[in-house]
Amino acid sequence: MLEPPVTEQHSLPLGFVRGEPMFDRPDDLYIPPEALELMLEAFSGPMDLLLYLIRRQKMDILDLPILPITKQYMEYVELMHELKLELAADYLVMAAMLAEIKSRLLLPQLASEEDEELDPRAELIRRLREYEVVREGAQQLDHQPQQERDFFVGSAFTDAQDIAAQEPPAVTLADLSLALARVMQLVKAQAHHQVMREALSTRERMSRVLERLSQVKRLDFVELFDVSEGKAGVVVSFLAILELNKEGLIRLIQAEAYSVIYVSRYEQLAQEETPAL
Amino acid sequence: MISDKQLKQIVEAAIFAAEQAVTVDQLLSGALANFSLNRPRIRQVLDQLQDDYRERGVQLVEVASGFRFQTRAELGPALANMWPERAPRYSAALLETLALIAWRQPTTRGEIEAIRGVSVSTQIMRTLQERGWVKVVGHKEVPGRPALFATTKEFLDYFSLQSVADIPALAEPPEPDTRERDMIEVLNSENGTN
Amino acid sequence: MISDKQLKQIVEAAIFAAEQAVTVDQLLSGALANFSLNRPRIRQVLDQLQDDYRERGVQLVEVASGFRFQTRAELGPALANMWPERAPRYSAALLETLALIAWRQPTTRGEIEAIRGVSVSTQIMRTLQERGWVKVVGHKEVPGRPALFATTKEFLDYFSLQSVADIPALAEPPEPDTRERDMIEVLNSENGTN
Repeated sequence: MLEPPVTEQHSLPLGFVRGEPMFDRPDDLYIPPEALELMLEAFSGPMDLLLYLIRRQKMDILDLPILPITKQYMEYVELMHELKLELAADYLVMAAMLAEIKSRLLLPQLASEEDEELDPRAELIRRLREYEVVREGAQQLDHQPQQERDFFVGSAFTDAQDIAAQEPPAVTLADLSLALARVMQLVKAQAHHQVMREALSTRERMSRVLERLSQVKRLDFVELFDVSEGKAGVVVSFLAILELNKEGLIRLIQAEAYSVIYVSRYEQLAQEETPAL
Repeated sequence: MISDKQLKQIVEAAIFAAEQAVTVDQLLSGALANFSLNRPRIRQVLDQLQDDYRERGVQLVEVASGFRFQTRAELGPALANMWPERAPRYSAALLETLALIAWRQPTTRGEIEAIRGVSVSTQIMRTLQERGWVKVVGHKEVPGRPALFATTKEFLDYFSLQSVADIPALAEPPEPDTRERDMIEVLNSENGTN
Repeated sequence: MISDKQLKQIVEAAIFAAEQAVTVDQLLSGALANFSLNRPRIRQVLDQLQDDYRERGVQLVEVASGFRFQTRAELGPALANMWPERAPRYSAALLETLALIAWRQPTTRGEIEAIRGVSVSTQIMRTLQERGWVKVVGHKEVPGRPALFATTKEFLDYFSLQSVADIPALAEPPEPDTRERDMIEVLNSENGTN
């Protein structure tokens, strides 16, 4: 049990005891309690300790030397027990397993000793091999470049999100409808504006007439009517023209009785009458 | 000693990795703490980096709080597509203004303000026009010649409407007494039609 | 049409500006949505960018969830001086648990404990999930219906991996007889790893 330590396995110190780096678990009979504590913390569990003991024997897991390993393992566990280390319970489960395997190996061998299935060590060997993969994987993972330890993700400031925020928001008809209901309530409360469904299409038609007049100087009155809209449409146009006239937004001109009635925007006419500056 | 190349790499990486703009002092006391370097040398490296990135998609800029990399200004619209669902909602004031214009068009800003009882912000009027929902169809011949606003065909198309009269809230007939009075008002409108 | 130079600038800026790694598809449907481009052309631009940055302080790297710029690994120690609080250290127990989940996923806490020979601390499982490295992808149909854990793309990204197979020890799948795959019902089939 005083084998030379296998230092290649752990190039980093396990820890520091009174400022001195510890590169391997001490194999001396005397282990300072604080060193042992540190040492046991360096094992991630009983499988790790077991694997370490096997490696220290320079043995293959497949030849699991159960007798010496069990002996050494028990010594560690007893030390842990004395130190009342918290992890002891998990280590005791392993100790019981090792003891069971040992006792089965000590029983007289039956004829089929070649059969691996009956080797009481088989299950433990399988678990050790699996654990070895995991431990190796964990070490390789630790050697991978890690974000915030070995590298940082680069980023650049951008105003693109603000531009994205300028994308026009969507509005539903329900939103608009609600807004309209609110303003209609307001108008009702004020009670001096007309609240009329029909007025709406009239007002809209007023806009269209004004819009057309913004492109041409004047229009023949009849051009403002579209017979294909039917009687209702003609009435709406007529009401719109009357309302525009009433509001002083357009002017209706008829040179003589029964001649063509022209419609023009009030302002355009005003401009015509005033000499250009 | 540190080579120019290494120094440039560290400065570049530190600025890219930082969440905020980085000052020369932060570089000197942070990433470059193990080298004895002076401020002019760092400035020089920053100048070189600015040159290196001049034609690239990101650029090294000095802002009030230090140096940072930022995306080229011209790329903003293309990059904005990376964040598609950012659009905020319109305010109630904007929607009410829109509804009022739809309803009372052609109308002036003054009339809208009179009904809503608050002033209508220029921003709202600009937004509605930029969106193509509202436009100026003329001017009212009163002092100041205020613009007359009306809704557009784009507005109707956006809401799949044939006419503003199709806006659901309008389908609700007003209370009879109001309706009657309004009817009279329309019919009485000046030259005594019908 | 878009010039090679413009295209490269947009791709470069988009990757730098994004908060996460960016895939070719995200580029095509986002920043490049207004151009008709195909995947090979984008790949080519990405290759060029990788070349451009080969000697720089940041590099264009492909990780599990896409492309991102990250600082050169050699600069880690210098950069760590800028943000000493950012660099966490992970215990052997945590790394072993993580390696085990990566290797045998989807797997239960019970299986992890059986292999490691120790009880897995709740703290470790919580840390792994809070970091977004491990998530529950379903439940095993055995009494108690224990949660099945799997690793995520974030895990791969954090360790600069494209797949678990990039870790040599974990590249070989576990022996089939130990897996009892047929008993496992993965509710969430896409865990995006491996």
